[in-house]
Amino acid sequence: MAQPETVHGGIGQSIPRKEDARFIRGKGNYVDDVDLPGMLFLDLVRSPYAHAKITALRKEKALAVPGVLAVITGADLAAAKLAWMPTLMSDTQMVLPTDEVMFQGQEVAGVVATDRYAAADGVAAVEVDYDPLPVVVDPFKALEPGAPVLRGDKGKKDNHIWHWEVGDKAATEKALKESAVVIKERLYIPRIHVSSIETCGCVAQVDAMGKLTVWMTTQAPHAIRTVFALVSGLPENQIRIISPDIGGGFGGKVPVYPGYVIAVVAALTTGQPVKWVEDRTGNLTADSFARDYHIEAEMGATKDGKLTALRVKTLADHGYTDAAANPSKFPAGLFHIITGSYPFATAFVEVDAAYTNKPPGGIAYRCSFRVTEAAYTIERLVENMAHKLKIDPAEFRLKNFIPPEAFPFQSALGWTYDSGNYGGALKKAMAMIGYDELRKEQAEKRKRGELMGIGISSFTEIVGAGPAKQFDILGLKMFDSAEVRIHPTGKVIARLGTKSQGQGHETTYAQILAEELGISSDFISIEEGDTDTAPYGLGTYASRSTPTSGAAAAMAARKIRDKAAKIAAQMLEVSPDDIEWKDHKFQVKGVPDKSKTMAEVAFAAYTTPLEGMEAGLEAVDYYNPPNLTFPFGSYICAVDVDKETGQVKVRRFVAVDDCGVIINPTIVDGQIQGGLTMGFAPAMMEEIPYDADGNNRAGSFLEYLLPTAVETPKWETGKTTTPSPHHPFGAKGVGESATVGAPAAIVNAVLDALEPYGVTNIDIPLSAHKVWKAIHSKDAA
Amino acid sequence: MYPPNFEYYAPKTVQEAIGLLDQHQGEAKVLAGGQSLIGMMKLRLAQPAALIDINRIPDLAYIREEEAALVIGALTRTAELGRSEVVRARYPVLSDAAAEIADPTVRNWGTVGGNVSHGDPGNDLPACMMALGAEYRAEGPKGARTIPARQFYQDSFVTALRPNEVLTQVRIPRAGPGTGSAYSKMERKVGDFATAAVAVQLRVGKGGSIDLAGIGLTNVGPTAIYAAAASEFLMGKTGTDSDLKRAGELASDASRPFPDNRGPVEFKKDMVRVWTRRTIAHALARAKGGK
Amino acid sequence: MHIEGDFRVRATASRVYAFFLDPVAFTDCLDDPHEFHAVDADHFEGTVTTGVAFIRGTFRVRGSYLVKTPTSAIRVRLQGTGLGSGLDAELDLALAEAAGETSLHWGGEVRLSGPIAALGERMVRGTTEKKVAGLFENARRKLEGA
Amino acid sequence: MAVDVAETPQAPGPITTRTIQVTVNGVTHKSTVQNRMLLVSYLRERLRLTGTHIGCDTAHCGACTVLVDGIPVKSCNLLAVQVDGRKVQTVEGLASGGKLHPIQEGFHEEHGLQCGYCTPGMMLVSVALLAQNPNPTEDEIRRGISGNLCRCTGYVNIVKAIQHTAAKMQNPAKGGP
Repeated sequence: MAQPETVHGGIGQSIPRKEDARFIRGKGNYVDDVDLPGMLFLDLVRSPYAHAKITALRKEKALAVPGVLAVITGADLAAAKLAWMPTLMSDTQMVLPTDEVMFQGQEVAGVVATDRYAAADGVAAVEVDYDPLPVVVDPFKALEPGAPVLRGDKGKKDNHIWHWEVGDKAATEKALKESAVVIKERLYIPRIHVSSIETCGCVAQVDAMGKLTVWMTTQAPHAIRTVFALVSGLPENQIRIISPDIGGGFGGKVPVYPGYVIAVVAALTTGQPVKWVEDRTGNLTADSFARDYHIEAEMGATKDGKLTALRVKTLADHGYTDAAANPSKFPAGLFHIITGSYPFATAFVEVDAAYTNKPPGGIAYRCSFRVTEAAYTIERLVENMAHKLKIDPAEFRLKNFIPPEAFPFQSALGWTYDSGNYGGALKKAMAMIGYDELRKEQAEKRKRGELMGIGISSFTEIVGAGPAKQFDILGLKMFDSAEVRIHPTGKVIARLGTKSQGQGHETTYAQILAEELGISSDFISIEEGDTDTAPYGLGTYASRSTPTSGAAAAMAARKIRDKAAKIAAQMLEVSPDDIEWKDHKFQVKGVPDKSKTMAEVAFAAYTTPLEGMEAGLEAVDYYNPPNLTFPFGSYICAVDVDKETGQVKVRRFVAVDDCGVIINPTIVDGQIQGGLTMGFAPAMMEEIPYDADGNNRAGSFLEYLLPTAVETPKWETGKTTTPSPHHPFGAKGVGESATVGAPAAIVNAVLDALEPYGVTNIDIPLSAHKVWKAIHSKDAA
Repeated sequence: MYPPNFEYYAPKTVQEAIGLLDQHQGEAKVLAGGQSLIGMMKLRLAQPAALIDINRIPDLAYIREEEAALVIGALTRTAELGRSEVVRARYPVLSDAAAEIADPTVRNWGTVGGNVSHGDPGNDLPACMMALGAEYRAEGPKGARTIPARQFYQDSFVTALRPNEVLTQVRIPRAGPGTGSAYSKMERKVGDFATAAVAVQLRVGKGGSIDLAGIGLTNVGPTAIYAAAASEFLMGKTGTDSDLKRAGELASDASRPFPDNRGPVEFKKDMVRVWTRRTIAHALARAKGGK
Repeated sequence: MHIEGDFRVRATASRVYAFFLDPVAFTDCLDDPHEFHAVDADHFEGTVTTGVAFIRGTFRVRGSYLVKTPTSAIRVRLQGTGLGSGLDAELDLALAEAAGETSLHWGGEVRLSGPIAALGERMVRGTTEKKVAGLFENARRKLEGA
Repeated sequence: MAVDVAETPQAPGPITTRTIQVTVNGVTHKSTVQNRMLLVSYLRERLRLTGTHIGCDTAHCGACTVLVDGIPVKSCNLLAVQVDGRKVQTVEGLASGGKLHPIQEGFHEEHGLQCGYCTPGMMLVSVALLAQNPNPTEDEIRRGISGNLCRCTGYVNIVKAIQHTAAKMQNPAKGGP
């Protein structure tokens, strides 16, 4: 063939997803669909109090409920040294309490019964006496002298967990002093919850050989297996974690929750399989939260509008234990990406963490380790600085961006950005939305006293954790893996260490392998999530699948190609040096019609004697990325604000993303549209507030406000492509960019609309009553 | 979340239902759509000993305009109310509200009778019925009686309906020429209870002045509220901007909101003011033949 | 949520004081079905089946007298659990006798937690106030009746 | 380890039951169920039709949506006894004779799903929407599916999938594969 041959389902093609076939038929296999003979059901007694001593716990009435088999308490677990477990940040967390509850909704006891209804009856029949204790809700008050000390069990004398800092404190202070203009903002990024539509759950089974199998809603099955082995003392070969279809993860299915452990204990004690599926209230009141950062940021600039320095002081509310899902060396995650898209000469960031009577967590909410907190802060302050200097915010950014020729770029806080063209993305977004016309319209509306605003966010992400040198979780290095096997007829099975929760791995990984192996993606099966079959990996979160396992898949395919080239050489009776991989097949250099396809080579690999080579055609790769990847984008949002009611309407939202080389454009668009919606939600609607008594005020979807199709803006998306220089095929990862970048654009737009009132900040979510208050307090003044 | 055990009855007649209620002496609940009740039972906040499912009773689902009144059967689904042509044409306050109750799927099963008798101040139809001057037909062991909507709501979940009575029909005085009505609901998202919501019906007489006015408020107090002073104020007015402004202030004075995630008291009172003014304007436009 | 009120009763302060220090006597003034008994001089416990309209359940309640200033002041703490929720109250009773009458001011904080708190104050305030007022009204009748 | 375990579970004594007859996806079932059994439990656990999902327990997310006599309802907020004598359709009943329903093709072709958990409810509510309004505007579609939450897609491709299906159902030739 003359022109280069494209392989069906290769990189860059928008093929429909392979996994859809089962989902559209209602044949997905989620944890709650697992049904085993003799299976029992676990339900949990939860604490109504945020902080209380348990003075009595009586099981009798519950054990008398028809169908109830067992009631498991903290005392029972303590006897087996299982009342406490380690968190991912090496803090300690209760599985079940022995004497004190630390937050409302905490698991207090487990009831095991023959069906869910009986289990619920049993939960209602467990009698617990509490003596309420003083509640610590505000992290600032938590650190004041005389505040009740929550973790005396750890020998602590106060509620301070850790202090972490990075950057040049003295140089930053000096630079700020010398800056012509300095602005300062206090930003609170409230507690939110990922609320995947599928809650968490598991089915635990111990077989006759004493092997424990747990079907679990987890994004990181291999790491979970190791943690279970370390906590329970069971040999790791006797533990099998299966992560079946997952109904959304977004970071919430990374941690180990008490319910999982109690279910395993229940299976061990009853000798029967036990299913635990939490209800939504349990999910919202006890599972890992995200954000909850109280940020104070200062930014300096010259009077002609060049950014000089950034200083950030943050207090993190971690609840009663630090159960954040961060790499061990980074207690505040990758928060120090906070210098964003700008070449600050110097910067300094410090974070302190505090205990409060709230559930533990600190997971990502569709973002890579505290990157949203960072991107929100820098893009909010850059916007405020532009307004302060009376320079158009777009012009201000274009003037300050790290220029394309500066990559690889060393940031003031120590990151090496791989590649970028920030001006290109912003200019494209401005063209798409008609930036200049919008500004004209806004000017006219202002004359008429109408409130319209335009906001920008030009964020830089940091994903793909990560280089093993810096990145580990509980000591487990954050490489990831792929094992690729070509069958004699040229069909492929590949297993990877990650786990899809809707991202479409069964399709995109097949596309990577199709491109690398010259085999149609229709004939490539992808498997993940079974620790007995898949190679070890750290799992899917932090947009790391494509940068790590995706890279591993390509590398494994290339290892296979190296061997296949030798086989092809034998088949074509030429020297391996005369073979080249071209147009997805092995060709004799300069003789295109003398060639072998991968399928022909595969057949030979199993059917003909190979000189100096083993039979078969497979390879494994454990990919340790040389650096992280740095996706970026520019978003522009236009809003109208109802002056009287404070209601905000997002009229338009243009998102231009650059995630490097794209594997499947349709899937990437889907990831961005979903990510934008999870950026809009916390900006406008979602929050888990606590009252002074520590009551969770958003314990159901009546109060925890997930946007419907009606509230969700009509997203407009665009792309630029700047490949990653160090990734095997130039990809960067895209799952979270939009969630990271969107909130600042929306808030900036609303504050732009409120400029006549001189408002410089409203903390998210921008509920009508907060916007109303901002307008009216200024009206009154 | 799973409900506790209960007895279940599916009577075929209203009389049978009343007998069952009477015999359970306040421990039974009528099950119509159950879109609020079943949720509370799953939370185990409501634990009735028995449910009396009235869905098997024929002829309780209808919307008829009679000579003097629009009559709506208790089992009419709120989605049906939203689709009704006669309602849209002459009682649009109900179509407006029906489009805002919970979400489209819940409306397919939730009923008009359930919405008006549940007693949650967040239900949308009570304020409408107050604005329209509706009456509820309550049937009990001693026969039937009618209760004006404006006197039906006593406290959160506490109504004038006796434990052994079934609410079988809503009766709304027929809207004559020159009548216009509207409902505005400020909500945080689809499916939410109102931050504040206002129902208005008024009639513009021959002389061009208002000779009938009713204003009801949703979720700004322990019950739905009839804004009497604001309604009376409008009588005889032509509906100038200042009339509307004043009526808004009077309605706001009548509200007794509690603070919650939707906002503080002063905000909610101000929203009653704003939305009353806007909703009267909308109703007025409709009265004058606008859309 | 804060609740308070006043009432006057034709009885001496010492009688009123004694009455409210008898847990069985004053809990008998509850209109809702209940059973209470004294544990010791300062503590009592029992159950009451109560709620708002059809949102009803049986609460296990433990009570303790925190302040007992003869004939002038009582502070009682009530801790209840039911419907998967917590219902805690600390009530202050201030007594003053004048002309054979005793005026009593009662007030305190009622703290809700769990599912009932989630329902919101709007749902429970009215009924709570009615029930507490009812309790004191019944107490007045008993004190004057005898 | 030591945990109090009741000898053998007592048979459900005081729990009251009722016998119902329900036609699910064309098959009539006669079942004795607890009065309190939710329709979603009946479908998932008794009939093992696990395509209907539970998401929120409070009738907000719509993952449990099924059609009762052709009308979308939230099966986690309905008792099984309430559908006695009625017809229920679940996602498993959409395809007929191995042939996918156009809504299933639409969701697949327009990438209207990601994790797939909300998808059965979304498709069923869409089928009912298109039956009432064969050619809905984007805003009518968005309002029509507003009883169903999706956390993955941002709804853009769900709306496209429904528009795609509407076109295909009105003109199978044009919309067809």
